[in-house]
Amino acid sequence: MNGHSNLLNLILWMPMLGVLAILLIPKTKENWIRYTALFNTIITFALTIVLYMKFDPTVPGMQQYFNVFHPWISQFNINYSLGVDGISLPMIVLTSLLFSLCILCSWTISKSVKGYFALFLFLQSSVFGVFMSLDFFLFYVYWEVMLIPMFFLIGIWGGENREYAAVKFFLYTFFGSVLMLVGMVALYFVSADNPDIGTNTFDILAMSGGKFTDLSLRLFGMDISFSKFFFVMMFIGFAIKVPVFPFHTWLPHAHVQAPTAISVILAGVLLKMGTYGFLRIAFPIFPQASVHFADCIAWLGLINVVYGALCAMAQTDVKKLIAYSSVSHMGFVMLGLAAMTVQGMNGAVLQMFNHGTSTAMMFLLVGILYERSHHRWIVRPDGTKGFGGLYTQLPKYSIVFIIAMFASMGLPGLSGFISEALIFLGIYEKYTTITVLALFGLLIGAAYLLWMFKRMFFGEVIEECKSYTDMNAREIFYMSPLIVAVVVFGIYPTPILDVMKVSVGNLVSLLAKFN
Amino acid sequence: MAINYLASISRYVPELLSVVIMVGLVLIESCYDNSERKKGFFYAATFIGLLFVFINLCVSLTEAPSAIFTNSMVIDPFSTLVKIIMVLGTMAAIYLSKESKDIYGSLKSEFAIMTIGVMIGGMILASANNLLMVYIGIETLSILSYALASFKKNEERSSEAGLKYSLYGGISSGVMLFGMSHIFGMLGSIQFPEIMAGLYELSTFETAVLIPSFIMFFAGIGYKIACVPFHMWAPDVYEGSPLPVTAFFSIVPKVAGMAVLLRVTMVFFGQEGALQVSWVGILSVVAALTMTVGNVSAIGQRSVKRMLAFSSISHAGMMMMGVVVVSEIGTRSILFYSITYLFMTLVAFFITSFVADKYGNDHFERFSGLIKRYPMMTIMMSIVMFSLAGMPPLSGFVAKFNILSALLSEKYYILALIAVLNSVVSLYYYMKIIRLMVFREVESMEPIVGFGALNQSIIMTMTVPVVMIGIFWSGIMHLTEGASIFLGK
Amino acid sequence: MEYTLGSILPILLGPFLAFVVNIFIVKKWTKLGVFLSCFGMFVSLFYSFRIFKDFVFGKYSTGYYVHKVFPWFDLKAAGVSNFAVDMGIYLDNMSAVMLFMVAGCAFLIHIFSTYYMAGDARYGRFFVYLSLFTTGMLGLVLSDNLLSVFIFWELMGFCSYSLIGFYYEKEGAGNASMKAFMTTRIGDVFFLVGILAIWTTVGSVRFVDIYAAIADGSFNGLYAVGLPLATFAALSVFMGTIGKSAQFPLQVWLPDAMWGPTPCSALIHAATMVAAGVYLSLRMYPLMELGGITTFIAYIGAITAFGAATIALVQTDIKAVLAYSTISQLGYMVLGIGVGAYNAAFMHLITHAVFKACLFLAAGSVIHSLHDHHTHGHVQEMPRMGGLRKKMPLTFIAMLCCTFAIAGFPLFSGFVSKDRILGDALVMATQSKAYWIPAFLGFTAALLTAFYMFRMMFLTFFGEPRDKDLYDHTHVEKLSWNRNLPLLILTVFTLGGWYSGHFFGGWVKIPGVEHKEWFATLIEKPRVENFKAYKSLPFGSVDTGADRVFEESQFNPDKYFTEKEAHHVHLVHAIGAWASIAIALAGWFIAFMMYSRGAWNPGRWVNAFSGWYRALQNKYYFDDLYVKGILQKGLLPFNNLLSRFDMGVFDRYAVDGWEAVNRFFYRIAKWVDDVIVDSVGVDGTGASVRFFNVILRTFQNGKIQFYFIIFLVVMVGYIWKLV
Amino acid sequence: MITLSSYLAISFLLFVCGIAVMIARKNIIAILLGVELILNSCAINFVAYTRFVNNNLDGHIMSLFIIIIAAAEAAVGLAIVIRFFQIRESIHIDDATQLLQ
Repeated sequence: MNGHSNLLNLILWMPMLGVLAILLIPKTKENWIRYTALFNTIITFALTIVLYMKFDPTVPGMQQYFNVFHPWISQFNINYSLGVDGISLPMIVLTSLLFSLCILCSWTISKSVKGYFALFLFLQSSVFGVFMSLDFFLFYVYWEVMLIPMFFLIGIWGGENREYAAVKFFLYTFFGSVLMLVGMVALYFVSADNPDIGTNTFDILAMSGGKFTDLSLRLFGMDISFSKFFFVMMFIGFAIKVPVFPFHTWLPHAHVQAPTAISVILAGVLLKMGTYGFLRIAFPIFPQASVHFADCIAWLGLINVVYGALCAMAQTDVKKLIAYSSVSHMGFVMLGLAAMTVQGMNGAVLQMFNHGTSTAMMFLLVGILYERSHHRWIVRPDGTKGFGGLYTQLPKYSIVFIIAMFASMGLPGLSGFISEALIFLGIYEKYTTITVLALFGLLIGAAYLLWMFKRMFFGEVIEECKSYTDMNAREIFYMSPLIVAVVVFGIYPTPILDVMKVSVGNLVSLLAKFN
Repeated sequence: MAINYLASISRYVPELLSVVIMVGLVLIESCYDNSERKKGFFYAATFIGLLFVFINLCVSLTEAPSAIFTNSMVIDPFSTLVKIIMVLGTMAAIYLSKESKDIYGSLKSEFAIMTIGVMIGGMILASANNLLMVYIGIETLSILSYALASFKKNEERSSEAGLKYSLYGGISSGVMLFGMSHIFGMLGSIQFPEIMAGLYELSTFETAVLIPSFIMFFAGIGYKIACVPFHMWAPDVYEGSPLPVTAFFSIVPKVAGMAVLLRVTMVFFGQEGALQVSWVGILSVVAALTMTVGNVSAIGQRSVKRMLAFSSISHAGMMMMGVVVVSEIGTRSILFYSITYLFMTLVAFFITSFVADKYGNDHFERFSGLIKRYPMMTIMMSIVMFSLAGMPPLSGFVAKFNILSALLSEKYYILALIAVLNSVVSLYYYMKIIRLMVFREVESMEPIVGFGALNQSIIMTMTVPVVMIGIFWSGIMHLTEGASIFLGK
Repeated sequence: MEYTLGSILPILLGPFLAFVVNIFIVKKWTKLGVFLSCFGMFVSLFYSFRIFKDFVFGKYSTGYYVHKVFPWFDLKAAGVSNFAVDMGIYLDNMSAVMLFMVAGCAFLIHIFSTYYMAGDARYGRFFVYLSLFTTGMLGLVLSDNLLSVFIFWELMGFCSYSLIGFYYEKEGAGNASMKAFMTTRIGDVFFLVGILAIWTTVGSVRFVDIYAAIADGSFNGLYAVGLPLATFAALSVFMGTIGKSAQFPLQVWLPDAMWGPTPCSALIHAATMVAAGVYLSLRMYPLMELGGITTFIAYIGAITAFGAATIALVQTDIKAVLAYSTISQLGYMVLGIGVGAYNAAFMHLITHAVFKACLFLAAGSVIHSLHDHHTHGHVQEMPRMGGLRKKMPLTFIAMLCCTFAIAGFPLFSGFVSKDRILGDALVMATQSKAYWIPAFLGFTAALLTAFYMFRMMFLTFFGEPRDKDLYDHTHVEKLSWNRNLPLLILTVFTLGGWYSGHFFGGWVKIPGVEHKEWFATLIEKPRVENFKAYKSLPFGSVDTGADRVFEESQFNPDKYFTEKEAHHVHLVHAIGAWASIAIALAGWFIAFMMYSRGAWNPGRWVNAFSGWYRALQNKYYFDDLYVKGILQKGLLPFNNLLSRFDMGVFDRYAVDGWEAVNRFFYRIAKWVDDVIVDSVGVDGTGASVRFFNVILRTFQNGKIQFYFIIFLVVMVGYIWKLV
Repeated sequence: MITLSSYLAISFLLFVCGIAVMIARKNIIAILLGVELILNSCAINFVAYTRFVNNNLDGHIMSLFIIIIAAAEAAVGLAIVIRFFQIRESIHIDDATQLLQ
């Protein structure tokens, strides 16, 4: 089972090594800690690039070459099993990229630096774990472990109302994941009954392929389809992470309260874990139920798109606005997933990546602004302007902001467009009405962003903005990879599409069997 | 015959040793006057003695099961493991009492003696193989507990706790005994194996008549575990008792009760039939209720001790889920749960106790900003709280996972859902304390006396299993798998 | 001519590379950057001209086209999908002409901008946007499929956003740019729907494929959202045109677009952006026809043409007049599409682009000269001008020629194209009653056009200066190459002969010049059946032009008609032509009487029609409706409500609610207890605690005997249940 | 003829009496007495069953132990009551309501 390469192991544990190193550095040597963290994430990023280079895009499914497999708990047939395929690879690269940038962006953190960076790297490792696990149990462990650093990162380094946000985030996600836990254990026990599997297992790949289609379970004297019941369980678990309406209300709180880097990670990476869960677990294991519930997913996706956009429009807090825009954008991913066509699915995965970069830019930019202004009001509660004339005051910043903004609203030539177009193309035939309505979500998406931009950037410079300084070298430095990504992948998405299309195609053909 | 008894005694060393320790401690207590020297000697004797018991139990863990004293007791790996847990719990509780200010200085030695007594009761319960032994065990456990509950003898609340405990104990042991007497009457024996054999020969009518008796029997055990609705005494007693006592109560009697419940269930209801259906039906309702009531009540608490007490009720409910499945896998999961629960609860109570000693109360606010003063302790407490809530990769999660897998292996989907949703609820109040410790500003920077280097290292040592069992639990699984219940045949 | 990568792509790459390089250098080396931009544009113009030459002077065939494809990205997975997205270049007569026009206008506007923007603080940045803008338009024209049309289309939207908001210190610029982007985006969204509808039906969005699919009848029998699919798709695509080409009811953004610098207005109003919408409709004409929405299109066009012309009557800002005239002229083009005057509509697009570019540049020239010493701003208000023809004669001449052109005076380009549209509208009206209204509106708008354009001329250049101070400070026009050359060149092209082939309407022959109706010959409706088996080749392979034989086309205006019909059509066209001439003169005459002679007092008219006047001044209240009515009264309150619901209700009750539910059960438990036993010894610490304790007591009331009761009740309950 | 059912009836009566005492009486000592009544009813049961149904010693041993343990329990119980009385100066059960939710 083991492949020839230990690369995944290395990537997964490299941040943990960083955690250890940071723990060993004395508290007072703050710069040492920062540089260690930075160095560590850069190495990790380099490793993921190596992974990308060595990746063979023609292989559908997991790449045997990279597989890592060690028995862990023999009694439950739980294994430490890692693998990578075309769906997880973009996510892994995105994760390592964003984390290294976020280290730079957190350079100014001054409250218990040691704890911050240690938790941050810990978070990175657990996120990698989620994207690499091939064992459901391992997946679940990482999925949950990730909450702990997140809880502290929001709760300690967050804004005024951080405690509430942290608790809410934690409880919400925990609620979803315990439902997933039930599904996971139930699957374990029915897996032995399946002749294709033959033994109790947590192996995601072994369970994939619609092997539980005919099972049913009795609840309150009713026969319910096993796969549908547990698909719903897992759906809730993943949907909370995405977040899908009506499970989205933790997100605005968490985003507003979290420090910049954490918002970036939250929106850029953690939300993707939800949709990744659909692609890796819910869809392959319960393809028939997925097809059955595709309509619901599509409608929920639509609600996400429109509802998120409408809510975003009403916000007077920039960060909250962007948080809601994430809700809206993840709705597109859900739409793409619901399409279950090649275009839609590829579009969804691409959108996961692209939203990762563009929304990260937005949050980073808001963070940069916040460092100068210490508030985020577009319009203060008393009706006065929070910002004005930033275009004049911060020219470089404004340019970057424009790029991020237009990438986020899906301007052709920037990254969001291709993925959204693919999603729409994928979903149009099956759900014409939904597509048309979702396109209006796109329209509203442009409206709230432009409106925000107009209110903050145009016009005369208001008095309090006159002291703001433009982006410094460090800030430009960490924005530039994202700018490049947004532009390059907007014009030429092939580097990402190439690695994922075969894997996605694999999944689509599986789903097509049940359609 | 004599040889038989001798053989029996050779398997009975831990209990006997415990009795010897207990008696010896009484002697030490009475022979020496109150001096530091006595204190040192006393505790040395206690810990060394209990360590011997522990080692002895560990050694005998692998031995083949056997019934001793004319079948009145069984020594099987299951009971041995339960005893190990109880011994560890007792040792920790005694250590806590030694450090705690909640126990009057003059009574500290008595605490040790009594807890060892309770432990002996628990040991008897764990290996009880007939109704008499169950009764004796429960009473040994209870009567000493009454005294323990009213340990703060100058305080009204404490003595009220003891009073309530004893009265409630009285009625429930009476009811249990009444049930036992009818079981005995119908089946003609008090030996478990014979009862088991007799049960399968009963007619449907006779079975129906027996059911009330079993329910009465269950009431007695349920009272010991403090499962809903026989838990009414527990909050009052937990609150009124001194903190080390509460810590002790939430481990040893619970584990012992769970052991006997498990044994009774496995012995009497191991075979499918009308009896099993009704028994399991009751158990599942009780388990679900216990968990839910425990959790919901814990949310509203101001005092950490009370919160932990309520949470121990909900954990008991969780463990009962493992009984519901009536299978090896259930036994295994309960044992696993008990082991992890032991460490988690101990750490939590230790830290709470030291904080409470400092301030005179253990309200949540006392934990505010603990991370500024004692980062290590805060980390330990956080780990334990997350573990209690069932966050991976900590042992609490694995324990819950085991229970869950036991439930789902028998396809109890609804129970499983109730169980996991309860752990969400529990997360809320466990998180509350973490929130206070980590996110809030510190109240005062005064040092907490209890957190000396030794105590800190002990707490850390006890936290190590909480983490390690969560990650490398194959070994513990192996241990619990081996510790199956010997049905006495 | 060989069509290779090297001969086509420089058109696009010229401005694009200039844009890319300029991003980095223009701030430091402004002059170099500006030069690069202009040079890039020149390269583009050069290559465009080569193609133009090949198509118009070389092949001279209606059927000639070049189609090149190269892969962009694909989602190919073995056995699952064969989906690939290709980009391509499609050149036919229309795109060749369009390319030349766009590149030419843009180049001249670039040159003019070096004059107009020279002193501006963001001189360099302006050229960055300009380059990108031109790239967008050129890319759109080169596109072979709807997707890339959409991409460049949106790119232009972005550029227009940036250019309109160029003076970002001004609050109004922010509003205008946002308005422009959002309004056009409404159309874009529909356009995207149309693209999706076509893509999923045809399996491709290449023009050639769509034509082939129409010929094959792939759209027949399909429905979407209750409409026939062709109608649905055509309507959606046309909505894109409505947005981009500022047609009713999305015309509101265009007048505000003058917030940008004047050269950019010239670019938006003439060569790019608004032209793109009409161009798209022309490209998709077969679909519009199939969808049966031509009548609808005609109405939209006519309403726009008429409505905008009426608004232009009352504008006092010189650029606003021009802006509304643009909308009005675009209405003509759309009307042309609607009445089937394909050729004329496209010709009007070209002629309009030229004279409108010229008009805007001239207006820019005027505005730039008029410097207000009090406000330190440029003056755009016509009431403050007057008599300027002496100060800036060259500008005056240029503007006059353009006014003749737009008013439809004979010999000028506007007459040629507009007259044909109106003529065809009249023909349609004689055939179907439904077209009477568009035709009538079209002719009325022509009258209005002549009137308001001459009004503008009279107010600006004739009479006595009304703001003496301003006038005196205005310099006499000095000749400068980058100011006057572009104007001059554009003015030359306002002559109708360039387009009709006859400089004097066919009555006067210039010896040695071959008179060819090249425009009417070469541009014709795409004949879809020709595309049933089309051939497109990837770049790098040998050009297919060689092995295809294209016959040189001959001018035959009657090829669609029978002899009898042709007679009728000629008659109607003649009537239309004379009517337009008469109307143009009438318009001039009224304006002359009102504003030059002062014989008729416009104020009286204003008083007589004061209600209308107010409506016109408020642009028929469209802005009010959209901004106040829909946005401020509708959408934003709804959003606020939703947001409040989300955080206030939804979050509080549905999510935080679980805690409340817990407490609720907790309290029920307490309440039940209170019913069973009454409360004794309440240990309340405060009034509220006491209150709640009295009301909500627990089972856990501390009374041991109550516990016993519970114990027994439960047990008896169990027994009763099981036995 | 005294049959098994007579014993059972008596013991059940005792049991019910014990319960009733425990629930109804407010005197703590009386409640402790109620416990004794219940225990004694059980002892009677055991003895009766041994006598009439099973001819082994199990029941006798049980009842002996019951007696012993009842004594121990009573002793501890009384000690606690005394303690309570010393503090509270009352043996009324309703005075023991300090501890409640």
